[in-house]
This record gives sequence, C-alpha cells and structure tokens, in this order.
Amino acid sequence: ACGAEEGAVEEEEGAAEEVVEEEVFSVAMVTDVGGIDDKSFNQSAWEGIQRFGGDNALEEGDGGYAYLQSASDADYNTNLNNLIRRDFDLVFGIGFLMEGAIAEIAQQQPEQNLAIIDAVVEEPNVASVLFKEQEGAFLAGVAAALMTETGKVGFVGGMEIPVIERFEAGFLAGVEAADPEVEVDVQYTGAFDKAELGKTTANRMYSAGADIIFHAAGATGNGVFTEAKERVEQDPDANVWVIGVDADQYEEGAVGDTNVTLTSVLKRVDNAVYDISTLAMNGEFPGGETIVYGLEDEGVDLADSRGAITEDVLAQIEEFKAQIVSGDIVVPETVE
Amino acid sequence: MSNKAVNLLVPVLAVILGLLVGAIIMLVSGYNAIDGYAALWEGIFGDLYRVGETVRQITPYILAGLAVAFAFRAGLFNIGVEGQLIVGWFAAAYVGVAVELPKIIHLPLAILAAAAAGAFWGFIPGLLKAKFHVHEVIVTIMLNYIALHVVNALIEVVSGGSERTENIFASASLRSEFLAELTDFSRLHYGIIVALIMVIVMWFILDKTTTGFELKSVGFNQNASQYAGMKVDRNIILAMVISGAFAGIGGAMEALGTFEYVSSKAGFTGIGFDGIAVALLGMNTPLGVVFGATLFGSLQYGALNMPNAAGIPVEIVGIVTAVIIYFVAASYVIRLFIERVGRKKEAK
Amino acid sequence: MSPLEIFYFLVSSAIFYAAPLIIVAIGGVFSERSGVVNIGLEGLMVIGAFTGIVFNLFFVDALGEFTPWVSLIIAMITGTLFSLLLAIAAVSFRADQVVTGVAINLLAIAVAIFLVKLIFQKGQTDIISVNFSQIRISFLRDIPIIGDMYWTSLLAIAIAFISWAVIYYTPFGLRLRAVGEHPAAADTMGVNVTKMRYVAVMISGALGGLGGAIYAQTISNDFGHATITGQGFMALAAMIFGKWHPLGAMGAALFFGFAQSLSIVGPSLPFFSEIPTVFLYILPYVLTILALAGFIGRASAPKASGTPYIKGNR
Amino acid sequence: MEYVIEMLNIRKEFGSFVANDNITLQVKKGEIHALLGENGAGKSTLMNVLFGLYQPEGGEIRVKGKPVDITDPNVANNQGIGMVHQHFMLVENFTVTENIILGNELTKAGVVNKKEASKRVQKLSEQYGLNVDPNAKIEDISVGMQQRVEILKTLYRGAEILIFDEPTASLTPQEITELIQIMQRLIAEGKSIILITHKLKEIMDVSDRVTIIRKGQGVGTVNTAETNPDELASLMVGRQVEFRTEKGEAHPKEVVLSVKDLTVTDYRGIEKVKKLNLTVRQGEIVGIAGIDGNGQSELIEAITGLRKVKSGTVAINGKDVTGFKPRKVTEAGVGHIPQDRHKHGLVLDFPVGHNISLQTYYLPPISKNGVIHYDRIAARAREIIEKYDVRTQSEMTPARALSGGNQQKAIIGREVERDPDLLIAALPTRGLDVGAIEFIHSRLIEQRDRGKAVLLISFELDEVMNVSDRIAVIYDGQIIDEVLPEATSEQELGLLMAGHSVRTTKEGAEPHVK
Ligand SMILES: Nc1ncnc2c1ncn2[C@@H]1O[C@H](COP(=O)(O)OP(=O)(O)OP(=O)(O)O)[C@@H](O)[C@H]1O
Ligand SMILES: Nc1ncnc2c1ncn2[C@@H]1O[C@H](COP(=O)(O)OP(=O)(O)OP(=O)(O)O)[C@@H](O)[C@H]1O
Ligand SMILES: [Mg+2]
Ligand SMILES: [Mg+2]
Repeated sequence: ACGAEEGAVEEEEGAAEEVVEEEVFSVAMVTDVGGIDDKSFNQSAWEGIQRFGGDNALEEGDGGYAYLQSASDADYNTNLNNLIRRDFDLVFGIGFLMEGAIAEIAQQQPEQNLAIIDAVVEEPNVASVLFKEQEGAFLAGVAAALMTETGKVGFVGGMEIPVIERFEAGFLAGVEAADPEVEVDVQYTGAFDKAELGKTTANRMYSAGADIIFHAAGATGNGVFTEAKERVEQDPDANVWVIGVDADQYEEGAVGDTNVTLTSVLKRVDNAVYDISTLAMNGEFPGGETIVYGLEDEGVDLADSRGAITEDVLAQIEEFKAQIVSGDIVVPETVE
Repeated sequence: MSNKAVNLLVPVLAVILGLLVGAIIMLVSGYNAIDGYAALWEGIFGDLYRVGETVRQITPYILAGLAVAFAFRAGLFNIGVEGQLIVGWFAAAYVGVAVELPKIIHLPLAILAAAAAGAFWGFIPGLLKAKFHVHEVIVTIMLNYIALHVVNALIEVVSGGSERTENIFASASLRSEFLAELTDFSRLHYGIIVALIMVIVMWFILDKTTTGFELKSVGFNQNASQYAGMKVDRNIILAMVISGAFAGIGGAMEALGTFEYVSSKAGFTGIGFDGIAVALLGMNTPLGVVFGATLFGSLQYGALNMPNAAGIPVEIVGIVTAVIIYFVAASYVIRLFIERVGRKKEAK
Repeated sequence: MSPLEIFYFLVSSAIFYAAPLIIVAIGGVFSERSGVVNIGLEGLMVIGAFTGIVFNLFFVDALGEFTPWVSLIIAMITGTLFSLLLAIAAVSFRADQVVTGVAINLLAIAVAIFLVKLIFQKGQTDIISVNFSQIRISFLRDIPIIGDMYWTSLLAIAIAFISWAVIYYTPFGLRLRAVGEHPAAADTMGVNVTKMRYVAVMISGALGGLGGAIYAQTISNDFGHATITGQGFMALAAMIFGKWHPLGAMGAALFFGFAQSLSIVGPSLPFFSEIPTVFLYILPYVLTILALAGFIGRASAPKASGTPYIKGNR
Repeated sequence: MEYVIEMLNIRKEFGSFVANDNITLQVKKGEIHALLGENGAGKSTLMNVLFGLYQPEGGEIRVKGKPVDITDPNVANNQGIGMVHQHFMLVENFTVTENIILGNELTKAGVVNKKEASKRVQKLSEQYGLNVDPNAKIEDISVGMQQRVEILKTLYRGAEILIFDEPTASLTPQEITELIQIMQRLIAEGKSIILITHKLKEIMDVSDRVTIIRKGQGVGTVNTAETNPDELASLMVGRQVEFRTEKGEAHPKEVVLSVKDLTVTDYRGIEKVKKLNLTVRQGEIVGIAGIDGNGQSELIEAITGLRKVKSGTVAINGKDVTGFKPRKVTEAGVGHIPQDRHKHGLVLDFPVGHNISLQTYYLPPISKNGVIHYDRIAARAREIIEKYDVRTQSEMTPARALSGGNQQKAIIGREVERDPDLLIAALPTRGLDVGAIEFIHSRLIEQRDRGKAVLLISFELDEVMNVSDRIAVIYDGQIIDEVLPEATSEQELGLLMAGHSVRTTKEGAEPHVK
C-alpha cells in the first residue's frame, strides 16, 4: 500500500509541474503577525485567494497560490521577496504595516506585480487597495442608534490609527444621521492585544448605560464580547449587544442558545483580493492605481444580523445604504 | 581538558542537544526533521540574499545583547532594553526625517540621538535604583510599556496623525547600494559595522578603562567598592545609561537601516527581550554576545523558511533556541559530562 | 456614573484584573522565598493558559459546567510539570536561574503555539463556550463589589491568605524562608535544601499555571500568541513590589488593577477627559514607579535567591 | 567505652587536593579536646566530615564505639553531635527561637507553636546560663549572643558532643570568659567538647588534650597539662618558632590624625560616637580598646568618609577632611584594613591581583587617561604576593578561593604598600593562626618604625597590649581614658573597657601622655 501511495504522490507532483508549464497565473500573499486565522483581514484575504485558486483550478504551492506569515515587522520584506523569488505573478501585502516593504521592493523589482491592502504605494507596479470602512461603520451606527433602548451606545477602539479612526468617524456619523439624540461613548484602549482592557472598558460602558458597543480593536475586542456574554449569562434579560468588526463575529457572540452579536461590519478583503487577482490574470492589472472599495462594490458591508435587528430597522439601513451608494450621503473619514 | 576548550565545548554541545530535541519533536509530531533542518539551513545560508538578511537580523540582536550584558556586568538586570530600543528607534527616525543634512553629520547625529534617547530611558531606572533603592527590574518593565505608548503618541504627532513617519532622508540612512547589490537586494546595511564597533566599545570600556574596572567591581560587591572609594551610585547610573545607549543604538539600526522609518507598534518588538537570551548565551562578554546574536539571529531568520519549505511551524525553532539556552544555563551538567568523558579517556 | 458607582467599578474591576496576577505573583513568592529566582512566570502562565483552554475545548461536552474548574486543575498539573524544568536546572544542575527562566519563557510560548498549530491547524484555538463568571449566589449578589466578583477572584484572595499563613506560620514556611535566606544554615539543621527548593518551584509552577488558566478562562476565552503578553512580568513586578510577601504581592497586584481601571474610567471623569489619551495609557505604569520611588522604597530579596546551593561552599 | 568519638584515618579530598590525609581524632567523654593547626590545615574540613556535611573518601567514624555512617547533618544530630560553625549558621531575619527550632519544629494543629517553643528555649537558656532572648531577631543581637544561640541550637537537639569551630575569633574578652564558663558548665553536665581555636592561651586554659594537625596530616595528640604554648606552636608549624613580636621603643612626632569633638550617628539616627577626641602621631601605634559596639565601627567609618559626620572634625596631617568622600580621604594619606574582609575588604569574585589594586587602579602607572593596564596590575600583584607571602595559585585566582589568612595578607599588602601616613587596622588578625598574626603585627610595627601613624582597633586585650604604644579606651562612643600598655594591667584595662571606675584608674595611670 505504501508503495502505491508514493507512486500516487509522484504522479500528483508530475501533474503539478505540468500545470506550471502551462503558465497558469499564480498569486500569493504575506500576512502580518496575525496570521491567516486572525478572524480578521489576514484571514479574509486568504479566503479570497483560496476562492480565486479554487475557481481557477490552482494548486496550493508554487505556481498556484500560497501565503507566508510574518513573525515580526522586520519579516515583511523578506517574505515578500521570498514569494517573488518563487515566481508568483502577483504578490499581496496585507495590511498598512507592509507599506514600507512594498514600496521598497516595488522599486527594486519593477517587473513584479504587487498589491497592498489598506495603504497607498505610488509605484507603477503596485495596486493599492483601500476600503471605505467609514461606510460600513456608518451602517453600524445607524443600526445601533435605531436599536438602542437606552439612548446610549459605545465605540471601543484599539490604537488611534487612521483605519480605526475611519471606523469611529463612520459610526459617529451613522448614529448622528439615524438619531441625533443618541449618545456615543468613545474610548480607545491603545492596544489590539489586551482583552482585559476591552473587557473593563465594555464593563464601564455598559455600566454607564450603553447597550450596544461597536468595537474595532482586534483581540482587545474579545474582551468586549466576554463582558457582554457574561452579562447575558448573569441575567438573560440583560440588553447588551456587540457589533463586530472585519469579519462576521457571530460565533464570538454565542452564549448558550442566544447571541450578543448584533451584527458585524464586514471588510471584504477577500472580494478585493479576488478582484485584483482576476484583473491581473486577465492582463488588466491596475498597477499604479488606488482602488477604493466601499458599499457600492461590496468592499464593506454589514453582516447578516440573524434576526437580531428588526425588519423595520433593516429597511432603514437599506435606505441609508442606497443613499451612500448613490452618493447622496458622503460619510466622513475623520472625526471632526 | 583545558578550561578554554571546555568553555568552547559547552555551547557547542548545547547547540547539538537543542537541535536533537528539535529533531525528536519534529519526528514525534509527524514532520520530517531532515527536511526541517534543511529548510532552516537553506533559510539562513541558502543564497546571498538570505545571508544578507540573516546578518541584518543579527545586527540589532548584537546591540540588544550588549545592552543586557553590560548591565549584567555591573550587577544590574536590565529588562528594559525593549523600551530603550523603542525610544532609540523613534529618536533616530525623527532625526532622520526632521532635517536633511550632509550624510557625514546627519547619520552620526541620528545614531547619537538614538543613543541619547536610550541612555535617558536607562537613566531613569538607574537613578531610582541608586537614590531610592527601587528594584530596577520593576522600573524597567514599567518603562517598556511607557516607551511603547509614548512613542506611538509621538509618531502620531510627528507624522500629523498617521501611524508612521515618512521615510528618513537618504543622508541619515545606513543602507548602501553596494551591500544591497552584493547580497542580491537584501536589506543588509552598514549597521553591522556600527554594531561591531559597539562590541569593541563595550570590550574597551569593560576591559581597558578604569570605569570598566569600577563597574565590574560594583557589580560584584557594592560594599567593598564603596570602601575602596568608588562612587557606587554614580556607577549604577552610569551602567544603566551606557546599557540604555547600546539599546538605543539597536533601535537606530531599525530606524536607519532595516525600515528607514518608525511606525506605531501594536506590541513589543521582542528584540529587547531576546537580548537577554543573547547576552546570556554569550556569557555577558562582548565577543560572546556576537556569537549569541549570530546564533539567535540566524535561527530566528532561518526559521521563516521552515513553514515555507518544509511545512513545519516556525515555533520549532523557538523550541530549539530555548533548549539551547537551557543547556547553556545548566552548563554544569555538560561540564560534568565532559569531565567524566575526559577522565575515562585518561584512564584508558 | 455616579461617584459611588465609579468607586464600585474601580474596586471590582481592580480585583478582577488583579486575580490572575495575585496568584502568579504568589507563585513567584514561593519560588524566590526558597532561593530560586523565577523569571519564568510568564512562561508558566502561557502553559497554564494553553492547557486550560485546550482542555476546556476538548472536555466541555463531558464535563459541562465543571469544565473550567477541572481545566484549572489540569493547568496546575501541567504548570507544575513544566516548572520541573526550572527546578532541575536551577537546583540540581546549578544553572544560572535567570537564564533558565528566560529559556522557560521562550520554550513555553514556542511549545504552546507549536501544539496549537498541530492540534487546530491554525494559530489560535477556538473560543471556549463555558467560562468563569461572576458569583451567582443570590444573597451575595446584591452586595456591591462582592456581587461583581468572580469566583476566581475569591480564589485568588483565598490563595493569598492561605499562602501567607503557610509561609509565616507553618514548619514548611519556616523551612522555606530559611532555605531562601541561608541554605547552609537550613542544611545543618537537617532541612533538605534540594527538596524544599523543588517543592517551592513546583508550587510556583502550579500557581503560574493556575493564573494563566484563570486569565484565559475569564478574559481572553481562547489561546493564541496574543493571549499572554507580559502579564507574567507584571506578576514578577507585583512580587517585588509586594516585597516577596503574599499579602504584599496581592496589594501590589490590586494596585496595578486599580491604576489600570483608573485609566479606563478616566475619560468619563470631567478632569481627566481633557488630557491626551497617551497619559491615560501610561498612567498605571507611571503610578507604579511613583509609588515605588515615593513611599515603598527599598525592597530586599531573600538573601540566597539566585544562587544555587552547593554544600560546603562559602 | 572510653571514647565518645573516634575518627580513624579520615581522608577527605577536594578534587586533587587532599584536605585531610588519614587524620585520627579520639575524644574522651567529658573532656574538652582542642584541635590545633595553621589556617588551612584542615580542621574545619575534619569537623564538617564529622557533622555529615562532607563525605570522607576514607576512614571510619565511631560514636561511642559503634561505627556510624554520617551521611548528613540529621544523622549527626541523631548521634548527639552538634556543631557551632566557624561562620555562624543563623538566618538573620529570623528570631532566636525560629533559628533554634528550624527543622525540628514544635507544632500545634499544623502551625508552629512559637509560644511554647520560645518558653522551652528560655528554659534551656536559663539551665545553661546562656542569657538569650528567645524573641529577639538575630540581626539585632550581638555576636556573642549569636554564638550562644548556636550553642542553644545544639543543646535543643540534645547534643552530647559539641564541636566549636573557632568560637572565640569574633568575641570580646568578656564574651570569651563567659563562653569558657559555659563550656565548663557543659562538661559538668556530662557533655564532651571539641574546640578549635588559634589562641594557644585558651587551649592551655580550658582543654584537657590537644590534637594537632599540620597541612592535612595528623601530628599527634598531647595532654594539655604536659605541654606548653611553645611546644604546641612548633608542633603545629613543624619547626621551632618564636611567636613573640619584637618591638622597639616608639618615637612619636607630628600629629597625623586629629579627631575633634566628633559625633556620628548610626542609620537609625542614634548617636554612636559622642564628641570624641583622638590624636595619632607619626611613629606610634595607637590601640583603640573597647568592647564591640561602643562606636568603633562608626568612628572608623567617619574618619574614612564612609559615614556622615554629625558634628566635629577629622583632620589628616593638619588638613581638614571632614565630610570628604572615601576616595579623597584615601588620597589624603589614609590606609584602611576593614573589619569585615569579605564584605568590605575584598571583591571576592575578582582575582587577587585586581583586589590588590582596588585603591590604585585609577592612578598611574596602572592607569593613564582612564585607560587601565591589567599587565601592570598583574605585575604589581605578583610583587606584593611575593613580598607578603600570600599563598595563592596565581594573581588571577579569585580572592574567594584564598584562605582567610592569605586574604588578609593580600589586604595588608595592598594597604601598607601604598605607604599611607595613617594606617587604620580594624581587627586585622581575626581568625588567623599564630604565624599569620605575628606576620601582621610585625608589618604594623614596621610601618610605625618608618615614621607612619597606625590606628589599631581590636577587641583582644593581648593584641592591644602587645602591639600598641598607647591605648585609647573607647566606651559608649567616647574615649574615656588613654593608658600606656606597660603601665597598665590587663585587669585594669578590662575594667576600663567595661566603663568601670573611670576616675580611679585615670588617677592611677597618671603619666601617660607625653
Ligand atoms: N569546599 C572546598 N573545596 C576545595 N578545597 C577546600 C574546600 N574546603 C576546604 N578546602 C581546602 O582544604 C584545606 C583545609 O581547609 P579547612 O577549612 O579545613 O582549614 P582550617 O584548618 O579550618 O583553617 P582555618 O584555621 O583557617 O579555619 C584548605 O586549605 C582548602 O584549600
Ligand atoms: N569553594 C571553595 N573552593 C576552593 N576553596 C575553598 C572553597 N570553599 C572554601 N575553600 C577553602 O577553605 C579554606 C578555609 O576555609 P575557612 O572557611 O576555614 O576560611 P578561613 O581560612 O578560616 O577564613 P575566614 O575564617 O576568614 O573565612 C580556604 O583555604 C579556602 O581555600
Ligand atoms: Mg576552619
Ligand atoms: Mg578561619
């Protein structure tokens, strides 16, 4: 049996080589320290690449699709280079932290197609991808403002960096647009990896009367979920909710048979990655361009609330969404 | 066997033991250990690019190691190298972006700024230790967090609300086209030379100056040093300041060489903490630190290639490194073993 | 929030934050009181958090509500086993204790993440579904502060007092302190220095594991590389701050918790809300340094801590 | 059975070094058996073997005729052997009671029963007249009381055979007298004692028999009644020796040290030196006699700049050095042999050579412009090692590895060779054998004869009487009298030191200051 299996493997390898010879398009990405299971944009990007690979019959590995994880900021450059050496046609850098590395390599390797998520690198061989986080957050703000029973909602941020501030600005604008009476309690924790800070901050906000908290704080946000779930466990009638970020965080909110996740602001990095890869494969690589994905092109969105948001509120959200898509509402990127 | 030979043999055996343990773990976990180590080797020495990057990786480790070792020699445990490195990184980057000057002035100025920032960050625990007898371990731990937050805030101020500064002016950069071309466009920069100069500086201070004599003396016995007329307080502060300066220069390597900017940090760089391991691997001597940093840096950098080429999690190298350090620490057993073997041979 | 509510909040969240730190710091107290410096607390917490979460995930179906408690016991066991590495090196192999501690820290995180990847095929575990929560006994619930407390916080406070009693009032404690102050004296009095140090380090392993598992099962609810990031060092600081005394360590941990909570309540207080957030972020650390420099002053470690005991050595 | 303890042909090796080479020691019941030998002869090693701290490579131990294998101190305790160690084995921040019961605790419901234990300690202490406060902390009590605690520890465990390793080295004369009485009381109670001491006088006074060891080998055992100090000394060293220090007349000249109205406080703010006045001239040795704790340490520390002066002045060669940093005082011409050589005199982990340059490393020719020349440190070290007969493998050997006598010789060499105008020697011969003591005394006298001033602080009457040209008696922080050694008896001096009869003695010793 063993021998047979080995033979099979060899055959497969042979097949893979043939595929390479056919000059199929190949694509790869470098994650930041989060890794491809960070339940956030690294994971989302990898899902996009996997979907692209699947749809185009690519194998995982050289000549198909692949990723490399970075252990520290210093590794981005190396990992990007590594993938380029392995001859991937398009290499993504996921996250604004990779901006410097992409810029540098783009100059060194002008023939290589590169793409960066969440930052702009002005080089002819780099496609820059940005998201209108504020538009997704706006809808979250609308949902929060209309669903709150206490007239008070919260925003927990990680570090004060532009991406997170876009979430904050959109959220504030959404609340303001839906119900100017509703108060928003905004607090940054200064960290993406301190769940205890998230939990304590959520505790303070809920104690002070907020009933819905939108977090954009990575693993610090885990603490927000923990606090909400605990409150529901203590008192099944407790009216506390969390709005997740980046990916659909429904699972994080599960507590027994109920769930504290109101909805999540989705950042569809997967769609963007898929999109750019397809363009590049078809010879239309948008080098030198900055593509901004918003509500319109399904770059950001709200996740399915699974019934947590009432029908009439959903309808109002849809209205706002239409207004944003049509350009009637322009959501600010920064807090005034 | 001569003492020197044993001293050399101990780390060698520790490395062998570490690799052995790593191999066993890989085998037990169903990985191919030979592939794993081949990938590691490849990752370190595979081509010129990798060699260049490996050396680049080693550079800040040398300085972090020097910082820890220097404090150790004066009887102080500086866990704050991480924070000192971060403030040094910021200071160098700031000088790098704030002004444009002739390289001959700009580059040294940026490095000096980093050294000064790190030195200041080391001065605080030194002063508190000397004057108020506050344990340097707690203060340096606290200062690490303070450095992180303060630098992030300063970056925002300096960059006008962004999460990173502009790239530094070329006049402050340690990068060189020559080294880059030599190593197939790796980020190898002249920092390694700065680091090696600092190794010589530490050696010179410790082994060639009266200050070094005093620092070592204070490190061993504060009472006797005081009786001999040395200023214990001053030496404690000085040791922390010099240690911090080394760490700050380590930050400059990142600011002026590897990255050419500074960006908001979501967490520690880890270099400062790894510096503890590097220093201890190197028995707190300047030359030892070079070896420690080389070993540590190579393993860390080469490890990146393991998931890529052999499908093995990078953490295996973390395990190997830890085991090596463990056995260096427990060198008594290795020495005993060497002695036994030595004696048996003599008996024959 | 009213001033009273703020006060309750500060106290209860300080206790909540402090609980794992108290336990781990006391683990450090045991180890260092016996003369073994334990820089490896962080690593022990990592191991505890890892085993706590993994065990919880695998056995939750079988154990239901008891899972987190059983997980704590398992975490204590693995913590103890892991600490044996430190004990063997520091006590039997006469290793440099600081170096060994550093190795323990590196090893713990590497092993834990390696295993997570092996078991879950990804960098972090799933989220546990049954964790610790606040006290639910009805008559206690209505009392402010206590009502907001967690079982694990009570456990931490209990451990502090028990440890204090053990270290200062039992023969074991007397021997422990003797071994850490003057091992040769203890040896001549027939106290087995090696055994005492092994036991002490293993206790620190058990408590380190316990603290890690509590942290993971009350706060993060999963395990990954970002779960334990420096809490062990904060515990080390609490131990020194608390002058190697269990109640002191508890006080120090509570102080950290209080300062941390203050930085979170800060923005909602009128006089705080104007200052830039960075000052709030660094507040806990600055307060600690000020407290140390201002009125805590000199701390003296157990005399023999850090030095291996070799019979007959001067 | 005639012997309670028999150690037969004991052999103990440290690596290739043989510390005990087939030594035999037989102790009779109810006797005080002295063990005599030079520093490093192997006495402590032999006793540590008996107490189970070391395992011998050869030989046999019998207790009351029965061969026993003493594998650890517990076995020794069970055999009724107790040991008072050369370096006290006391936990400093424990109470007396805690130290005594450690390892053998009295408990009630799992909790140490301190009350009952301290009662027992109190009782035991009274029974043997030891006068110990069971609830005092070790760090707060005198060395003498610490020693009595050590004795209590052994008695508490019911020891029948007590080993005293250099018990008198750090005691004051009064305490020594008390200790001797205690030992005699113990013998009267039927216990047996092995006593290690370098003081031949003590051996002659209290012991019944003496076993002598030389360089790790047993020389033999003699009855004290049938021998004399000279014979013991030559047996110990292996040749005829003359241990009396030759000393000519002093010719004092200019004042070197002048202390005026000096007041110094300790760390608690309590005045330890009170308006003290003292002068030391060129060409004389002034001995400060006094019981430990009367302000000697504070006085020296104030002179050498190690401690803040509250009021008053210190001048060296007429130059006011009050409040100077230690380095400045040293440079003003002061040499200092500190009382505690391990804590203050040496950096034990430094090589001997470095230690020899501990005061001069920054001066030419060793250092120039901040650059230090270790080869010159080594060369200088070799010179001094040679000249002062410091027995060490090389100048690179860590100071820790030297015996106490050789450590002390290195310190003396270091201080004397700097040729200070004033040499302060604090307990310079503590714990040393007679040969080493003689060597050090002659170095001090040599300094004096070269026209230097020497200030000697000692708790030992013998030393003060033999070496000093003038004796200043310190009591409660003041010099209560100055006497000439040749015009004073030991009794008188002893009374003075105890603060007694200040006036009468003062009149009796009228013509002392020239
Ligand atoms: N632990 C040890 N390791 C190596 N050598 C030792 C050790 N202990 C003692 N020695 C050696 O054994 C010799 C005898 O030492 P010991 O302590 O028995 O001397 P001693 O007769 O008690 O001297 P002293 O009068 O100074 O107390 C010393 O010269 C020393 O070199
Ligand atoms: N670890 C060791 N290595 C080598 N020699 C040692 C060691 N420990 C003790 N010794 C030896 O023990 C001998 C005597 O020790 P001991 O404790 O009796 O000191 P001492 O000469 O009486 O000095 P003091 O009483 O001033 O400490 C010394 O000669 C020293 O060389
Ligand atoms: Mg001795
Ligand atoms: Mg001695």
